[in-house]
Amino acid sequence: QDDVKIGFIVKKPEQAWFINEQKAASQLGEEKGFSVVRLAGEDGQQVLSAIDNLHSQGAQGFVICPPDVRLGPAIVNRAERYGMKVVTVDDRFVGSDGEPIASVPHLGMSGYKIGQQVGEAIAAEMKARGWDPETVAALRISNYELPTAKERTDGATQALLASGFVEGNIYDAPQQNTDTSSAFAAASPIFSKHGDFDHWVIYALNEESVLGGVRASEQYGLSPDQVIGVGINGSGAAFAEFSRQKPTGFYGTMAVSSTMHGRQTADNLYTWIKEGEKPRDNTETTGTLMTRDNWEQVRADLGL
Amino acid sequence: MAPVEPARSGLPKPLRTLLDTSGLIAVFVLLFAGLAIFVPDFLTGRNIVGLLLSVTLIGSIATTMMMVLALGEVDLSVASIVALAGVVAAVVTSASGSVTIGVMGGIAAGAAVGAFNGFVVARFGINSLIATLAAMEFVRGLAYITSGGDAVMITVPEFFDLGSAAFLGLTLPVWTMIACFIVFGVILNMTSFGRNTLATGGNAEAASLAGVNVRKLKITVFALQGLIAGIAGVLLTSRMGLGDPNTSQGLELAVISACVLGGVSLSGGVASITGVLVGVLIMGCVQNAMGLLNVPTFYQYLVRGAILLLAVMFDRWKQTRRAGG
Amino acid sequence: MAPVEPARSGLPKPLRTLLDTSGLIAVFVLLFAGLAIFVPDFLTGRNIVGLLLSVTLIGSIATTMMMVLALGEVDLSVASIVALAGVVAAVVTSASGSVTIGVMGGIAAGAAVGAFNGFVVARFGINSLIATLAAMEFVRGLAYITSGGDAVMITVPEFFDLGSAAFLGLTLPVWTMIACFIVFGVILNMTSFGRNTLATGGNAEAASLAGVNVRKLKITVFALQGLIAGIAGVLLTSRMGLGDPNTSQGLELAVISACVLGGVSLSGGVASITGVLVGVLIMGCVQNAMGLLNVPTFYQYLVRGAILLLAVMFDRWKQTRRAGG
Amino acid sequence: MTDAYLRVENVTVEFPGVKALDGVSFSAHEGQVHALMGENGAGKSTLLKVLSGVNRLSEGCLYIGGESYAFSNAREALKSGIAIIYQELTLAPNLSVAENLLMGQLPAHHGFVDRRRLRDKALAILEELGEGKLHPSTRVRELSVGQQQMIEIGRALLRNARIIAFDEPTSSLSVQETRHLKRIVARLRDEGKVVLYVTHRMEEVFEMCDAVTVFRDGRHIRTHDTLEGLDHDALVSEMVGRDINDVYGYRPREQGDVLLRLDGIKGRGVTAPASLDIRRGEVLGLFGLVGAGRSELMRLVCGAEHASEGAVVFKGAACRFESAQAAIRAGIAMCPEDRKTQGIFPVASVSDNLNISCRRFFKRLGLFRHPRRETENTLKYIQELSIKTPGPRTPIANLSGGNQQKVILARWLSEDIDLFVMDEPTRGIDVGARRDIYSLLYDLAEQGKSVLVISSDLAEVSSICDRIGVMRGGELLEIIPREQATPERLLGLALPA
Ligand SMILES: Nc1ncnc2c1ncn2[C@@H]1O[C@H](COP(=O)(O)OP(=O)(O)OP(=O)(O)O)[C@@H](O)[C@H]1O
Ligand SMILES: Nc1ncnc2c1ncn2[C@@H]1O[C@H](COP(=O)(O)OP(=O)(O)OP(=O)(O)O)[C@@H](O)[C@H]1O
Ligand SMILES: O[C@@H]1[C@@H](O)[C@@H](O)CO[C@H]1O
Ligand SMILES: [Mg+2]
Ligand SMILES: [Mg+2]
Repeated sequence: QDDVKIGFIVKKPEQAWFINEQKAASQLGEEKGFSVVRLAGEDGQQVLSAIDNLHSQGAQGFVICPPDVRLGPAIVNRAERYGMKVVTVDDRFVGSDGEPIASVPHLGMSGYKIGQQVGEAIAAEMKARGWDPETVAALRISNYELPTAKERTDGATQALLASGFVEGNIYDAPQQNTDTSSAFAAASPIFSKHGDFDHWVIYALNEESVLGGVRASEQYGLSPDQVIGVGINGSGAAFAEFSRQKPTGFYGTMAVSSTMHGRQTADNLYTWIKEGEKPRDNTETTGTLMTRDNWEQVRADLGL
Repeated sequence: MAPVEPARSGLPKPLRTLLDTSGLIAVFVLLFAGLAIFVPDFLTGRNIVGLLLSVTLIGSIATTMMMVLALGEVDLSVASIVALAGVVAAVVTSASGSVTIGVMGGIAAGAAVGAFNGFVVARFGINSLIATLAAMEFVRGLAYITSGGDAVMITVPEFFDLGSAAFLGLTLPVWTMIACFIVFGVILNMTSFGRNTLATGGNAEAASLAGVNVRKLKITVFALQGLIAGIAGVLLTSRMGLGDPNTSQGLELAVISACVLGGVSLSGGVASITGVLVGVLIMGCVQNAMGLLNVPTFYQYLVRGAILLLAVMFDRWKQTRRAGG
Repeated sequence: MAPVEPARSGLPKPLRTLLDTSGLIAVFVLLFAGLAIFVPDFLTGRNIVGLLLSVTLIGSIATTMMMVLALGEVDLSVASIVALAGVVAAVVTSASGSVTIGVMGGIAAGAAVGAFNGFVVARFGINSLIATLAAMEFVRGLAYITSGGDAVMITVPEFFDLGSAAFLGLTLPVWTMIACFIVFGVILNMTSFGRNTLATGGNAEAASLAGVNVRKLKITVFALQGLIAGIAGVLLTSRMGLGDPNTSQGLELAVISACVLGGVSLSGGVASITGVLVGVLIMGCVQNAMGLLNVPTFYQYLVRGAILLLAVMFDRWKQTRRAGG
Repeated sequence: MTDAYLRVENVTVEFPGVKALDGVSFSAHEGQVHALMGENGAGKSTLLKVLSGVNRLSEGCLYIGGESYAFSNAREALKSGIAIIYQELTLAPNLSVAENLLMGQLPAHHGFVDRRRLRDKALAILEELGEGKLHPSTRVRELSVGQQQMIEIGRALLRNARIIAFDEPTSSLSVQETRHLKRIVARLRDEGKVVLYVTHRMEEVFEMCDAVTVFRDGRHIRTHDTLEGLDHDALVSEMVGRDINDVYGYRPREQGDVLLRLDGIKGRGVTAPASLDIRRGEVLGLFGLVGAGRSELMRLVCGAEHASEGAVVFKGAACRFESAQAAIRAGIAMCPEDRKTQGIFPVASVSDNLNISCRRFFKRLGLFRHPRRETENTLKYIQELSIKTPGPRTPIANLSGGNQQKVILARWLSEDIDLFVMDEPTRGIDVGARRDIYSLLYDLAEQGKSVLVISSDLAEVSSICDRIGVMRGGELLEIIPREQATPERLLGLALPA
């Protein structure tokens, strides 16, 4: 049988990031002549159903960004039962020993590392603006229910501390959701509590959340030059912000090419099915700092 | 059965209403005093302003949800309407270059969804929970389709002024919420429309026989709910600077619980605007204080759940005690 | 007032029930036939097995939700119970090394939450929507705290066998769901417990005046709901290989809409197990077919919303037509 | 006479603002049918609810068979052998007749309902109730109000209680059903039960009861241990505290031109084309047994239902009302028969219940309602109809049944209406208030309005109406002028041929 059919399962099918990934994979499929079934797997139950569904359609394998990395063993198990090949994207499976499952090829950015990049970008900009670390507070919009979110903010925190940031000046704003308004709600009390700081840096798991923090800072009368917010992803939320007439506290974002992730993983899986050539264990991608000055260029480069 | 309150019949109306909902008001006053004393920075001007701002979305929508619940119905689609209205406003503003047209478009989208809900419920007699659950899915889908899934950027800078225009230190969203409370408080208590809404919620058949145009009433109430959710969505978009189709998931439950906390009956016929206000404020204060106190998220769930339960239980206890004594 | 159905009164009971719910059954039969013909791979053994598996969670919990709704109450905390039971089972199994103890622990946690809900509702007369909304938050918080926020992996391999143990080609979760349908179908229709539940939902005052122990009944029904949600949670955990405190968000609405789609009245006193089964299957088939057809996510929202609305409208239309003729 | 099996001693029940019972003592014997009488709100239902554990005593004691009791819920009372038929229906509408009859005591084996025994028991009791035609598996919501009331009675009988109490059982029963009930009551007496019987119908007291206790304002006024030598008027004046010679007090009056004409209309429940005229100043009665289609005919007139055939001519113009609202605006109001499901808004206040329709006349700025005038209007009717309520803001659900009915009446009396359609307007209303209501109807007619009264009370229709239409089985048979409307003739027409 010559027809190759693969699945592309993502944990948040409504997010621009994943839409891009799936779209890129489909496009590649059209170019190379295989079909891509796009499915949602927002929790374990849905992922397993999606795999069953793929099996019913006779797919030979799938790319997945799992809703929880610890679902790895169950997913691998299911795939093996059906004789399907698995490749992960963005979030890497973890085994029962807490270590990554090496047998499943992965492509993605490490949450921790991209977080570090965020921290480094912030630190560099602080230096450029000549801020004294003693006078700078950090708003860390956290979401500890989401493991990836934790990794990212942890990475950023670590990088900031390494650059000499004062640990006591970091304040947590736990958000309930990953959208702008929940970040706004979480950030507000922090600003009202620590009104004595003149300089703020803001980071979170994604752009939307950082934007919520920036909006809250504006609410408390902080001006754009008093705030450095750096997000992650490179999606519409960031473009919206950069295309505003005047600069805001949203300084930049770590853009990652979702298009590349989608294409590359789909291609890897296709080659594996078609030619039996197993992809590399782990391909790590990194982010590019996108700011108001270069965003259009970076966007074009990354194909977003 | 509810108790008679003879001694009170002589009191002026506002005071009586106050006493009727007093169980909850007492909860709120105690809570507020407690927070003011024990939570540093709670009782500062800017925190109170921030607190108010943080409840604008829930607060504005709760006023019309109160009407819907008074009618004996429910509307689960409000969060989706917020998202759709915001996205539509952003898209239309960017396309037409006119903030007015964009804002109108967003609000109209909200009102249209509301009217449609009302039509389905009133004309076909479909249970509103299921009708608006369907709408919740459908409208969220529309929001994603309109925006292409991604947050929509707004290119016209005047759009942002809407959300930040301030008067007497309060921004437009806060004023909108205040206006909603006044307008729907007046509608509920001072107009026959409001009383007919309560009557219909109390006994729809009797209301219809008593000459109430139940169908028109239902459509109007749902349309108002859509309208206000639409306005709230547009203001949210302008405050956040982007039209996000993903926004406000779960808002409907928060709004409904604020109403129920405020003594609005889910079986219809009973509602009070003071109650809803207090319900909204209790929820807002608790959330705000947890932020100030740096309560870990996991425990925030516990606190929210416990407060909700305790507040309703306390209210209940006051009621039965009053009935007994 | 609803119509008299004199012609039917003579028919045997099961046939009458079938006719009563026939609007929906017709919808389902048409839908299924349509899908079988037009959707490739739909009517294959492996797809049907997959479809069944995909509805086990909703299906199992819908059977007890039916009881809760029949009682005139509602339970929003089921999704949180699923999460808590799963996490507890995972933690206890890992700690004790014994699958039996772990499983028991998880199920007991579920039943305990259910009983607590019932107690609050029955003893204090708190509206169940608000009581279980509080429980939904609280229990989710407990799940996070138990697990430390992270999903808990299970180290004892026998635990996985639970979820994948198969008999006649169907796995334990599927059998559990089938058992739930049978058991609660029997309970609802054949036992005085079930009939008293319907009587209480139909007219709680009447039931209590007639000597039904309404309080005990409510506590039992909620406890059963917790028990089944607990079992479902444990099975889910065993299938997934981890106890995830984040799991199944929004499940409560899916379960309730399956029930309502199946003709269960939200105001209590009306329920049918066949209806619920059909409701669950309609939702499952639609979702499954959309996957097979590769319908883009955004449009899935539209389809889900539209199907829900159309199914209820069709059912409604059949009913009024019957009443008119 | 033996010792009293049931003794109530010094019982007080308080609701906030109301002493529903105030130090009441009385006793009832086995083998006795004991009538409890009194005005609306006198405390009769409250007393029964004390016996059934629904209302708690604030003072006093119950003695049953010599032992003292204080029930805290219905189950305890049922266990002690007390069964009550409540004034308001207490049924689960979607369950079957059999399940409603045996609610709370379904025959079961290890928890499983024994369907056969359930059906057999139901069939037996239905036979006894004279409802042998009813199928045990029919859903209760499909029954007429009268049949539902019989189900309530059957449920109480199935309890095999020693003490059995009826709270206005006949107010919604047809003539035949009432006959059956009387037979059942007589049998209970013969079996040596204690029967308590609340009613507003004097003739029932004299026909069925052995003793009567009169209450007024929550107080025990007098117990007559025998009815021998007791005079009708004396009993009435004990109840209402004044003398009422002729309850009906008919007042003849001039009549004007035709206000409403029905021209061969047909529709749901009205099987044969019905035609009638009603003139200004006229009080027209519609008599028939329950289920005769009187309410249905009126629903066609008032726009609550649509006619399939024929025409309604109102004020000289053919009209077809799309809704009750349209009818009201045109000048026709209907006061529905089933207070609980069609009349009241239970959680709303007396004032809101009363002013729901007429408040449009009190608007300010064309938009806002006028609370003061609404309250004034409410107070006016509280006084005119002597509605017993702590105040205009009391939830109507807290009022006694009869007083709720008066509020609904007041709703329409305060409207600007030409034709009043009143479906069983005096159901559950005490003699004194009935007299007031009749006199109000005459007042309305004297003002040139028309009143259409649907009633199952033979004495009432034949005494207060100018003409009486008789319906049977969905057909309007004949319209008889007052002078010729003897009770025999009316009943003869109404009963199935
Ligand atoms: N649950 C309650 N809460 C407050 N007041 C009540 C309640 N139930 C009854 N009452 C009051 O107690 C008084 C006695 O009422 P009850 O129902 O016993 O009268 P009744 O004699 O049965 O009248 P009717 O002939 O109209 O049925 C009335 O004034 C009524 O308003
Ligand atoms: N919802 C309904 N559907 C079908 N038939 C009905 C319905 N309601 C009533 N009927 C039938 O219509 C006829 C007339 O009913 P109804 O009991 O209202 O008559 P009525 O003369 O007004 O009696 P009353 O006013 O004394 O109760 C009866 O045969 C009854 O069974
Ligand atoms: O959820 C994030 C998503 O927002 C994108 O950043 C890719 O990685 C996923 O883990
Ligand atoms: Mg009474
Ligand atoms: Mg009738």
